[in-house]
Amino acid sequence: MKIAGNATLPFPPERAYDLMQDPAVIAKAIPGCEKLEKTGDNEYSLKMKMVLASLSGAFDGKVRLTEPDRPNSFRMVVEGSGKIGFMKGDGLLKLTPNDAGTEVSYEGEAQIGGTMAAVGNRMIDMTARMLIKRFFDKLAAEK
Amino acid sequence: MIANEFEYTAPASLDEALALIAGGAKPLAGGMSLIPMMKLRLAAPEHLVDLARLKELNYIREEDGEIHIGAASTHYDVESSPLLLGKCPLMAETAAYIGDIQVRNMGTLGGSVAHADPAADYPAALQALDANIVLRSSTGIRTLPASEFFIDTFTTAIEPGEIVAEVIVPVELGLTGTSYQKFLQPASGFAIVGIAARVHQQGGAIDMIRIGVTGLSGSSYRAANVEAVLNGKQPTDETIRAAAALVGQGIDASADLHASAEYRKHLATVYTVKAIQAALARSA
Amino acid sequence: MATTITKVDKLVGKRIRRKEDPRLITGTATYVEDITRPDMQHAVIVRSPHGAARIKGIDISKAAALPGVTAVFIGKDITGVGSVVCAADLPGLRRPVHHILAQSRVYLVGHPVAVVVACNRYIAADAADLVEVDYEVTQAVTDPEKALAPGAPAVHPEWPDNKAFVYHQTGGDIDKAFADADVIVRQRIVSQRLVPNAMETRGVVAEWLQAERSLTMYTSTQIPHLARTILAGQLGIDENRFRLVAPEVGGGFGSKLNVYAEEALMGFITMKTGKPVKWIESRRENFLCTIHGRGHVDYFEIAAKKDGAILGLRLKLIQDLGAFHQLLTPAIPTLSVLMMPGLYNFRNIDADVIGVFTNCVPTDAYRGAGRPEATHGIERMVDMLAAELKMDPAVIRFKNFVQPDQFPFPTATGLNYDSGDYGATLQKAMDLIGYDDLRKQQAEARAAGRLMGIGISTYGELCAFGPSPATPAGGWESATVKIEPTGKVTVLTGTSPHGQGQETSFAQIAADELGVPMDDIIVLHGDTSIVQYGIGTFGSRNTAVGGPALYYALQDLKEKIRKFGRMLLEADDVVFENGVCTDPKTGKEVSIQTIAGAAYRALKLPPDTDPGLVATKFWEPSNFAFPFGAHIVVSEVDRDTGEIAIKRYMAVDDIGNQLNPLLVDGQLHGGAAQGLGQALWEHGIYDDNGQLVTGEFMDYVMPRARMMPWIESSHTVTPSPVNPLGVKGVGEAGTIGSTPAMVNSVVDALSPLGIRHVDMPLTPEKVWKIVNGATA
Amino acid sequence: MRKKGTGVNFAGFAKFVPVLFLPLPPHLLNTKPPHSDILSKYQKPAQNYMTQPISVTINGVSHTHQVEPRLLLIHYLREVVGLTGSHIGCETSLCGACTVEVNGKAIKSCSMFAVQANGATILTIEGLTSSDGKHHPVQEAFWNEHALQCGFCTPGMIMVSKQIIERNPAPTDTEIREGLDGNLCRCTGYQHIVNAVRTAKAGA
Repeated sequence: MKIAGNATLPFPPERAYDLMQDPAVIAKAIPGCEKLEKTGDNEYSLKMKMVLASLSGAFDGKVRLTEPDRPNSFRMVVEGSGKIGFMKGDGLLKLTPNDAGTEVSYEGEAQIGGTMAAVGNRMIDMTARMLIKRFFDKLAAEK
Repeated sequence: MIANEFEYTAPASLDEALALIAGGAKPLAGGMSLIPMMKLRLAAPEHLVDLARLKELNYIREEDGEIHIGAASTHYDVESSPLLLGKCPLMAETAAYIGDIQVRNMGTLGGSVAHADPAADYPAALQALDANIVLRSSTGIRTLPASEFFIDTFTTAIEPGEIVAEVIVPVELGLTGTSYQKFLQPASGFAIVGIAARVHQQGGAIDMIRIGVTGLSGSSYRAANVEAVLNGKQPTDETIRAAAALVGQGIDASADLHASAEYRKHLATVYTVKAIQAALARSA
Repeated sequence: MATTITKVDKLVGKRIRRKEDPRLITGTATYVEDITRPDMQHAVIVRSPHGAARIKGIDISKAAALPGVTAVFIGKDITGVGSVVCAADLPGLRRPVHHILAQSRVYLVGHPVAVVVACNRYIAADAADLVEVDYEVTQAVTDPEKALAPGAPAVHPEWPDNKAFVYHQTGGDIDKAFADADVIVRQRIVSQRLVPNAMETRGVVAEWLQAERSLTMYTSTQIPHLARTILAGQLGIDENRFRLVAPEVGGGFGSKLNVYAEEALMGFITMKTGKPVKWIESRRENFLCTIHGRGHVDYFEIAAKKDGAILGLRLKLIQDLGAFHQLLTPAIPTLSVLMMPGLYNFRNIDADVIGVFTNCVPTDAYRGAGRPEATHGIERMVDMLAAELKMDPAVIRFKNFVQPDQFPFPTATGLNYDSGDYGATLQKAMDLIGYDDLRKQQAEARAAGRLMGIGISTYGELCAFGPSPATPAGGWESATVKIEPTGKVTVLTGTSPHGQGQETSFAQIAADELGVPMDDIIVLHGDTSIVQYGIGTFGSRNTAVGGPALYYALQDLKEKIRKFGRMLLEADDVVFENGVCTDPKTGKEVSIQTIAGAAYRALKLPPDTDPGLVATKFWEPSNFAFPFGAHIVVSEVDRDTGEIAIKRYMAVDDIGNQLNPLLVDGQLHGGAAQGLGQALWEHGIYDDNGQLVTGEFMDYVMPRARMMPWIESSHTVTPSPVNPLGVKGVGEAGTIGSTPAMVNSVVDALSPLGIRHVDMPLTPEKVWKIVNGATA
Repeated sequence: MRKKGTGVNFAGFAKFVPVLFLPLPPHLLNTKPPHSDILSKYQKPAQNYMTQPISVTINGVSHTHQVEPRLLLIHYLREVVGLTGSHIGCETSLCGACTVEVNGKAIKSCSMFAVQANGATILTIEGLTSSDGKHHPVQEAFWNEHALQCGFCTPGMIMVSKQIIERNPAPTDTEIREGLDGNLCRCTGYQHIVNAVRTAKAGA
């Protein structure tokens, strides 16, 4: 499934970029993130509990930040698996300054498998959008 | 396709239900959204409190120029209510578009509204009707307009411990025309887009218009920009079409297998035209 | 409306309501899931969520420790059980070993990895959740053309090109045909993956009795005897101690013309645990693990003269096989090749078929099995040719039809068409729907800017499988007729009907031949311990192959009845009619009931005659039968939304003689629904990672009542000379004829926009984009 | 045609016949529940599974059982009570094969827990036929019109059809098709089902 969209962060690109490289900030921004631990260069193990409406599920996984090009772009790969299935998101984030601060546009692929995939395409798309939106909302609220 | 274990309570009163929900139990209404998720084990509530049998939540009655619909009213109750058919037909018409006979017999207004599925049918009507949603908890009661109640995908203003207890819709003035028009996803029956229109005319010009939109994006909304263009105008095909073209303006449209964002926005325009025209035909 | 029957009337040919229905409309029929056995265990299968992965480890300890769990098995536990069988063969066919539980790798989403057995299905589900599998995900490939590209991931590492086979068939002189052509039309045509979705999913109940070394298995199958033979081999048990029962079967459409891993697995479990076990497939599993249909990418080239005379057809056929071969997987595209010429009188063809492995569930026989793909292709090509030559699509068809005096007609693909009058059938359909008038209406509609389409398909199919050399496992069928001592009649058919209605139509045949009321006849099937060996139900063969077997068994029986009649009436000769033997000289009569009593009492026997009244016949046809027909669809495309409205649907089918037209109508309606499903709605879509994204009824668009048009239907009757009943077979006709008629109609509607082809399914968004793109 | 048995010319033969000559057809195989072993499993499975009591009236007969709250109504009907006429065709509430009436309303029993039906009056396909074997007009119409083939969806189709004509005694074909929206049939193409609902209405 293709994912693409954009969000605005009220910071200049450098600050926005640095925030998104900061594990403490990412940990707060990833919806349902319970634990994020550094396991290598730009690689973190992840424990999250996703809750959306009646849906809920725990995932173990990892986050990787690659292709750094401060403050213009980087790639973020989030993977997780749990009892209800697995998910993987792989996207390139591009930062460009705008009036409000920084516009972050993202484009990539999301993959979902296991029981979760049985909820239907409609739900998966909506859920992915929702999770991404929450991520940027949280980031935007960083001081 | 077997749910995880849970505890089930059928409370004798609303107070008992609210006390349990205050303690962390999850409300169960018709179960049309929740139970399929539980069967997939994507939802695993530990304690369900069954609201569907509470008489205190099961009524449709007129009071002070408004119609109060208890949250446990089924879609069939809404669809077939003589009171709604006579005085707020948009609610009945919208309910008739939900799912199928069996789902409408079981699913409830309160359950659907609280779930806030972005492709559900009611939110379009509730937005167009400027409906109020009554929330209750063990500690109090509050009322929110639909525009403030629906926040985002599966996200509402319901606070922990609260339930949707009632929906309040207006008694339509004579000559108000309403219509709900839906382009459905053929497999699941959910709305790809659903448009509720509500129009009142005076002297050949529109003096009240409301457009509620569902399915197009993460949350239902009132298309105020469409309304603004048509308010006070003589409705012609051209003005309606020009106004309807604004329905998806600035909206981050959803996309899935069944409809791209571009197609969804286009359908929203086409169905806004249909809904306005059908409503106008009924307001004559 | 069904006709009320009075006896002596001939029953064959009448609209008679079904004998099987009382149990079905009262909820008292017994499907696999309704069967329970004392101490029966329930199995739940843990399946791969990945399209391709290596299994690094499986931890079953938590699952096994759950109270109520009897056993948990993984791949290495399965010993002494053969792999899943493919009965089809082609030169050079690569056969991956298809273990019943994954060993070290998984090849598709849904691949069985472990099985949990517990005392009830709720505990089994709880335990299945506790099985932990560690996967190392590898790259999957799901698109057959991408799988053929250099550097594509290998589905089976030992065959990096992903080719299972390459097959070539040619007839006539294709190069000359193309050299002589005035016009050549080319098109890539996709017949998308479809999910059969019988309403009853698969299911198995298996019970092993160690003391008798006997296995009883209830399984939802179309081929009980073949399944028994194959499973006995896989499980290493004696076929004669293995009772396999197809109880009430809730639809198959080819998806149960197969022998699946789960059947052998349940046999293994009951033999290993000593307890009966039940497995019922979920709908999700049915989407992921039961065979799919179609999955073609076809490159067609058609060569013709300016006057529309078709000279030849070239085809490159890429078949998406999936990850393994199921029972007939590689054979299906070869059927497409056989039907390439359609109803047309040209004798030059050339076909290259490439079978491609993908990380998807195997394709196999789904209603029509190879013929719908061919028919859709040729019917689309003929329409494109007509458009190229600015000819009416009806006219070009009339010009090219095989003519009535050409039968039996040998085709370039080696078939021998049995009988037909293709032009008469198309003409009848055109007359009934008012074709000329519709074209006038269309001209007016176009002038007004409306997109109205008229689509024709004239289809033929080969069915009634068939001569044994052309049918894996045998092309014959069997019947036993037993007249019991009281004169009641029991028919045992080797076919395995599951909705087709042979309990009724075969009773009609027997009632007519024996002169007994239908109510005195029962037709049994599907139980290998009751019924003599048979082949089963597929390929529109029940009536056309099983029917004649019954007919000839009845003739043998009637001969014996006449012998007893002559003895009892002390007559030189007797006439047997309406259940009574009559001496034409004296007028004295003796009833079939009296004869039956005498035959079993056996106080006296006719010369050279044994006691009893039982006859068994195994019968094989000399050829396939070839039904045909013409379907016309009138449609209109909504410019605003891309939605397609079906305004009229006319079907004129020639399936030879009809035993029960009420059942014939039912078969055609249901077939048309599946064919329209392919044309408009259904699509099994895998993403690049191997996830089936239309893997539930929420996304896979099944035809529903509100989506189906009213089907107007009529018939022509050209009896088949291949069998004594003159029947051709009707099970798949509607599916084959409807798809191209629908697509041709929509393409015709869009033709003013310069459109000549659209691939299926014709979803509103796809059509809207075409209209939008063309007008923008 | 002579009456049965008159052709047998010695007394007593007929009584041996059933033993000697009648194999059981597959659909007559005895699978009639309720099975005490199944019952006991749901009432008290291995251990630690919480249960609670429910009482329902099904097809006019009262039943009381201890059930796990997560037990689906369809599983309760099929496996605890032993009424296997209602079927399971999907997990997503989209096929309708499990349709039964609860308190006079057609519902999908795969999307309801048995505990939710506590105190309810339930009607299943088995309850439509009167005790003297007379079919309900909808059943008869399905039979007459050949509105079924494999029969798997049929109990659900009949239950929802009954609801359609009870609520709208003179439905148009379009109304019938909309009414059938929650039920899938893969065999018939629906045309004969529409005929059946239309004629059942006339005959009801």
